[in-house]
Amino acid sequence: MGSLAFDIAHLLAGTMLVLSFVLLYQDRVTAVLNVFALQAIVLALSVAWQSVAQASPHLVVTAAVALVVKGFIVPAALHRIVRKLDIHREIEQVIGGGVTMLAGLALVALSILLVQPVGEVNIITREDLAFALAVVLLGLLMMITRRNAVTQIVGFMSLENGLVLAATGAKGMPLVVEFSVAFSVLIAFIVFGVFVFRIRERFDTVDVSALDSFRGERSDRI
Amino acid sequence: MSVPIELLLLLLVPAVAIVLLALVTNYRLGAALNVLACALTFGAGVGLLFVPRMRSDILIVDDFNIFFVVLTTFIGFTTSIFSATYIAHELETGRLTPLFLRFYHAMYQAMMLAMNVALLANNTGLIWVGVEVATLSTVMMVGIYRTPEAIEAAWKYFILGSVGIALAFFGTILIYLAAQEVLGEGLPAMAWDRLVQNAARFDPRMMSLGFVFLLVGYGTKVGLAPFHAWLPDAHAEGPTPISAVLSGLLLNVALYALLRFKMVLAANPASLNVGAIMVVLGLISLFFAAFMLYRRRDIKRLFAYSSIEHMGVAAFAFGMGGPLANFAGLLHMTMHSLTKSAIFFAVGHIAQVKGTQRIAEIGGLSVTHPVLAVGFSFGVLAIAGLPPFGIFASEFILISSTFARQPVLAVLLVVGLLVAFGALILRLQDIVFGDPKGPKDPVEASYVPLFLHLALVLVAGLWLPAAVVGWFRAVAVLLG
Amino acid sequence: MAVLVGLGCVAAFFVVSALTLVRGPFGTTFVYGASGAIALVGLVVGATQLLAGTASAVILPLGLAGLGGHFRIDALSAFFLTVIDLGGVVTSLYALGYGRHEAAPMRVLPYYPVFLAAMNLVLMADDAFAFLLSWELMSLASWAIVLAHHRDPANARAGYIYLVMASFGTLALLLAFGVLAGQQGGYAFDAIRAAPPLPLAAALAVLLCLIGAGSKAGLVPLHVWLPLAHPAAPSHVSALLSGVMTKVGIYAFVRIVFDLVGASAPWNGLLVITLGGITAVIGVLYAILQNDLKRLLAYSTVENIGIIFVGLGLALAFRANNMGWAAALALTAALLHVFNHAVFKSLLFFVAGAVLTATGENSMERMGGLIHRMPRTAVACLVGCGAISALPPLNGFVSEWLMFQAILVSPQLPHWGLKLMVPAVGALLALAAALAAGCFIKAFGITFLGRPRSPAAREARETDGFSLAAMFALSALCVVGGVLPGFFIDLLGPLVQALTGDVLPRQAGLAWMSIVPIAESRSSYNGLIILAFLIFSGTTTAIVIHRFATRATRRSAIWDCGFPLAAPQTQYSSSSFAMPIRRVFGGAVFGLHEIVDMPGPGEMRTGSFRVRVIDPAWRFGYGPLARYVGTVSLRLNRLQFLTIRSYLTLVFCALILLLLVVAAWR
Amino acid sequence: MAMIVELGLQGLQMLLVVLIAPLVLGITRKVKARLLRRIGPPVLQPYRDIWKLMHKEAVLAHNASWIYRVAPYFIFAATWVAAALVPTYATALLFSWSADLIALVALLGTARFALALAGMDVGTAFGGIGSSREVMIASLAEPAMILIVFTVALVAGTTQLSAIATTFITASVGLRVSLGLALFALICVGIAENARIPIDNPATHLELTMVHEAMVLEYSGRHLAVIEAAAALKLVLYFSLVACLFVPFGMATGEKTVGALALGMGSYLAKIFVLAVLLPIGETSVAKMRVFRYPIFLGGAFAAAALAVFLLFVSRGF
Repeated sequence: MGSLAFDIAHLLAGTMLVLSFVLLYQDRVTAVLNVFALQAIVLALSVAWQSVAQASPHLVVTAAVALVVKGFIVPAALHRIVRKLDIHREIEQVIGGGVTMLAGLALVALSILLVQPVGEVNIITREDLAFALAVVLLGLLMMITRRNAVTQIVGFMSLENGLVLAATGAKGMPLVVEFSVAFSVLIAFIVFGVFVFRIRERFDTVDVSALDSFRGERSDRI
Repeated sequence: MSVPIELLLLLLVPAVAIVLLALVTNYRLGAALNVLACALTFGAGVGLLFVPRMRSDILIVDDFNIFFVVLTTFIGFTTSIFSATYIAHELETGRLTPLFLRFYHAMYQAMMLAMNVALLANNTGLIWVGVEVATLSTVMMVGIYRTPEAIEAAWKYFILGSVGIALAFFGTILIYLAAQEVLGEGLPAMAWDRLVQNAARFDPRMMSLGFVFLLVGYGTKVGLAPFHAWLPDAHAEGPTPISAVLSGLLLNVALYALLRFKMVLAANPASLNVGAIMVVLGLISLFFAAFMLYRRRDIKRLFAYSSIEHMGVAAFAFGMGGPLANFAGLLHMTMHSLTKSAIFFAVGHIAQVKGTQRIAEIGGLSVTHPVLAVGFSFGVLAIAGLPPFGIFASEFILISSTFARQPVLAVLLVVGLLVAFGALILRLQDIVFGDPKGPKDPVEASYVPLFLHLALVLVAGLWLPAAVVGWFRAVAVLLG
Repeated sequence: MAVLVGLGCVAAFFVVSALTLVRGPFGTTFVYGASGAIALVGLVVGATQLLAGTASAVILPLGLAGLGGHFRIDALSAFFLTVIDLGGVVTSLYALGYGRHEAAPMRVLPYYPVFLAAMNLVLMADDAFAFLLSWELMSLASWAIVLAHHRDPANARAGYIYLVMASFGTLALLLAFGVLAGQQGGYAFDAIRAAPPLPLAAALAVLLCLIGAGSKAGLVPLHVWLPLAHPAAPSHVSALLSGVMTKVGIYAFVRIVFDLVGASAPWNGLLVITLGGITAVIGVLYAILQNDLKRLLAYSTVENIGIIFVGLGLALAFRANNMGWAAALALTAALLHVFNHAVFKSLLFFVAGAVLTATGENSMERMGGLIHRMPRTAVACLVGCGAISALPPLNGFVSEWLMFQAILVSPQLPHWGLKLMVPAVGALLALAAALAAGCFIKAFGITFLGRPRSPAAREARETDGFSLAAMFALSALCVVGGVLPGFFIDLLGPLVQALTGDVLPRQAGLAWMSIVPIAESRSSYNGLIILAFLIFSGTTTAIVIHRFATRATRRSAIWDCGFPLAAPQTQYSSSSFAMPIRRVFGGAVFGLHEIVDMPGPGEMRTGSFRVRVIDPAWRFGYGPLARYVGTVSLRLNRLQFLTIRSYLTLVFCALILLLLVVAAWR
Repeated sequence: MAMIVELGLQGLQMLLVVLIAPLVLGITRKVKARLLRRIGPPVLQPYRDIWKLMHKEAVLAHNASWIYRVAPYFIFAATWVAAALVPTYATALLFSWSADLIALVALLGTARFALALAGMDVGTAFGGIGSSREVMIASLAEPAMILIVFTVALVAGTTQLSAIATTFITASVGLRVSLGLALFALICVGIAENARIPIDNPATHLELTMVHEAMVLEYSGRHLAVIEAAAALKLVLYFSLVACLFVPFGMATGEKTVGALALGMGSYLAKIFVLAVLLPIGETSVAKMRVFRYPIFLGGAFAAAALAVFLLFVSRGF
């Protein structure tokens, strides 16, 4: 595989990582959604490129799924939810943006540190892997630093973008397509859940009344 | 090569049952069909014992999974019997509607199918699919009562489960990458037996990195602390049959997946010593659950925590490694799933006759329902590790063999077990003895599954069939 | 052969227990009758094996995978089988009468045979798994019976503490076996014997065994469950618990420390002796304070266990210093006391049960004058009290005397710690003996003598024939054991020989059937002649006076220095009897609080006097422990109430931690 | 024939102790009276008292049980047997080996057991006081006694009284610290056990600190006579114990020739007389203690005996 292929794959993966940081940085719901859509599109591109590079046409399906579902449908749906449940636009963060950024950088460093010494694995996959790992960790970080349901979903989805990136990066991995589909189903479930159960601030309050009524024996702790 | 008919049945029967049960409107017929399907699956599982071991790149039957297949299908079967009577009562009390019952039964079969797939898969990806589907189907059933608590529990389960799934998937990719370098692209690089055979040549770093993700991912399903959060609420809020299969089966299947990967790592001496990590996680789970037991007020949540405790013990055993400890771990998994499901059967009866799950409102069971009290007490005593029940045997081997190797760890284990013991007996006495509280109306659900399980646990505590011992020994060696 | 019969007995017990579930004919009479018969068979098996002195073993295809169930009866098991099945026989006999008073028989009947079976099985077990399994089964069955009267919260608490302590002990024993079995897991006892442990391992095993067996036997400070659980059970089971099950604990100690571990360091003996002495004194001091008859007996069990452990510790020390003959003496003393205590403690619990059913009262404060209402029971009780107070010529004195003889040879021990500790323990034993006498003067005097302190006591009725038969059988044993101790000592010969490699001189041949543990010139005792002397001189005095002086007797009112008070409350009560002892030892041993509320002159309210005594083991040991568990669980309990995000944070942190581990590992 | 003689000698000792017991009591009383500048009753008064009591009818409370009636004889018998087993004028009598020093202590314990029960039988406050205090005193005195036994037994290498006496006469035991301590302890214990001042006052009734008299308060007639006799016997027993253990000289140890026996008899009576004179002197020079100071008194005895034993355990030289 030529160095051009390598460069392009690298570039795309890098772009995704940068976009993860942008996601982490954003503090307005709509902006977050748009950035995510962008990341999904980049993912689709990278997957498509992998399908070319690895000469494995079935990856095109994955790319298409990523593009359609995560690039357009889900962001649109989330936009709708934001409007319907009139979630206030500001996202309150658990820890300050600066700290989050630093943590994110630390995570990237960690993931490179982890993947770098990995030996015989060919160079593309290794680079991709580092980026993918970073994206995954950043997604998780986003999930736990945001109090807002929608942004948490976005966090999960960007995490899952990282997975798909890694999966497609892994040469000739079977069932990748199925996996991507399965994940899309999962995401659909989550979005559906948010919408049906009218979850506003946090995942774990279905309804404000639920808070004091229950939450695992709170009512009768000693 | 030909796939034996039993194997196909194991997968086809539930698959067909899903569709049928989704269509059947009459709930009695549905329950009956559910039992029938489970019976057929169980039969197929037993039949599998008599076919020669086989493998393909997708499916495999070996000493390890064949036993768990039988166990899983068996408990699935008994639970379906229990569920049939239990659900009828739920319908009378109006907590469920026939429509939801159709959904419930379909999901039940979906879960069985998923677990069978996970157990029989000879493919790291397929097992992942199995566990994920099993999780999703149980999520559906946990939330089936649609009370705020139930939905919250289901939601918590769902989110944490999804994150777990994602991480496990990343781990799977990493293992594949490690294997692909040696075994080339495609299915072989994901097949258990090939992985184990060639693990020595894999890149140890990649494997270790992958295992960490798998540990967190599948560990969430196993319910190891600190990944346990979903488990207590899911057990407490779902229908009791689901609590039984969650504790009895799903945790086992997740641990089974983890063990498969541990085998691969064990085959490569250069890789990270995951045993230590598992020991630490096991001890954390044990102590955490043991102390949490004291403050429980909800009877089902109580035993959910006890499941965390026992999964911790099992993880500890496999972490210790060595033929004795691994043997103990396998025995412990088996005994725990049998005992715990039995306990949940009893708890289901109790909750139905007393109309509550709050321990404070249950008392003097031995006065109002002597038989039920006996069954329940035996279950709790067994889970607390008292002889002559099976868990005593496994803990006996584990503790004594550990003490000879790592005295400090053994002492820690003993302390944890003792703390948990104290809590369990305390609650047991609250429930079974003292002045009777609550209604006295008789139990209409059937006691058969409860006492069947208890009998099995009792026999296993006194005598194990040579075949089972043989399988366990073989697997224990593989687990390193 | 013998072991097969023994196992058959065990199986039969289980059958009986199963039959109780079939209602109808298989009621109280059947269960106790059958159990008694089976126990009799077991008794015969034990006795014959003891006389034969041979071992008989079998391996059943049961038990732990790949291990099999090893069972064996050697001299040691045979002796304890004799003790335990003797207890089983008389208890069943007693229960034939007493059991009828049980309100809810189905809470006792199914478990009673299982309890007996488990105890027999422990003695026959010859591998670690079978041993611990039957050991814990024993605890379990007795726990069920302790909770027979479960509606009383105190009993529930007793049962809870009992089971937790029992499990604690089992785990300690499990660890002991772990260290003995080694990494390959040779759990069969002969495998353990074959591979003697290293000194450190041996010491560890002895320590763990002391904890495990001691917690079952009631060694201070592991005794806390005993005075709670033993009285909680129905009286015949209390007799089994106190008189017999504690002996199983002793058996475990002897079996593991003397038989399996083999040679051990002298300081092990020192430790055991010290604990034993402390146990003896603490036990009897608390016994004398009790007002509840059965609790008094339970505490006195603690005392006797202490005495036995002193003997065992001496034997250990002697054996460690190659003084076989002295070890034999000490071990004989200990084992003889095991037998004697089993006899008179069961007897006394029978009496307590009879009194309990006759008056319906637990507290001695509401008894009195029962010697007029239940004369036969009183006689049996008097014999029992005399025996347990180590009065010649009864059996209790013989073992105590042997114990002192063993202490008197201990100056020859080279070990300095022992040199200093043994005489101190000797003094403690003497103190315990004197206090025990006082304790049972109180028990008998307050219960049977004086004037009735409650209407119930005034209306009490003599107990039934079965109970009396059991009591008198045991009383007879007390006398015979005291008058002809030589035979019992000879019976112990083979077993002592096996464990210490030496044996006492044969007693049966001696003139006048006296006993001579070491040498005629050194010490000897003859209960027979003492008894003869007592009878002779007593009767002569009586005859002489009645013959040559007057025999005139007049009944009249109590004199009491001229101003008798009619109210029976003016008698000395149980607590007032104990007052001097309480004062003398109070501050030191008991956390004693005497709360006196005396109304001032002209006040109309009633005065009150309350005594609160807290066992130091509770104050410093178990109480703080329980509180600690409580606080920790409360702290941790917060984790039940977090939000999903926090849980995710937990997962995230764990993941990062593990990744860092991987990063650091390479 | 030899057997007859042996039996005769044993019987002689039994009779001897019984017969001299009241006399010893009389002597102590007389001496004490003289020390208090009183004439005092004649020395033989105790015989008369016992004789008189024996011929009075016994008055029993209505609720007195058989224990109340049997106890006196039992107490007397136990004390008598114990006294008969202490070598007085000769060692190695026929039954001397049937009980050693420890058994002796236990026999006295048996007697005390019966006495305490008798005190509680009728159910009066005084009886209760007496019994509970007796128990308290015994619980302190008996350990001390056992330790004294240890001391002498360790020195002599045996617990047989005859053997001990023989060793102390023949072997060169010499003066030993431990034996001195033991003697002191034995005297203290003896005083406590025999209810003498400063522990108890045998001469009074209705004193709230009384112990022994409180227990026997209800007794009358022949029962009282037997109990008094037993008390006197006990005093003699302790005298002979001191004599046998610490001044065994003159005892007929070897061949029992008439001369040896006569010498033994004479020396024994002399020793007893001396002790009987010494006791009241000691008594009159101290004052009665309060009940709850007994532990200090007996604790002193216990400490002395314990010290003796420790010394011996450390080295036989002491």
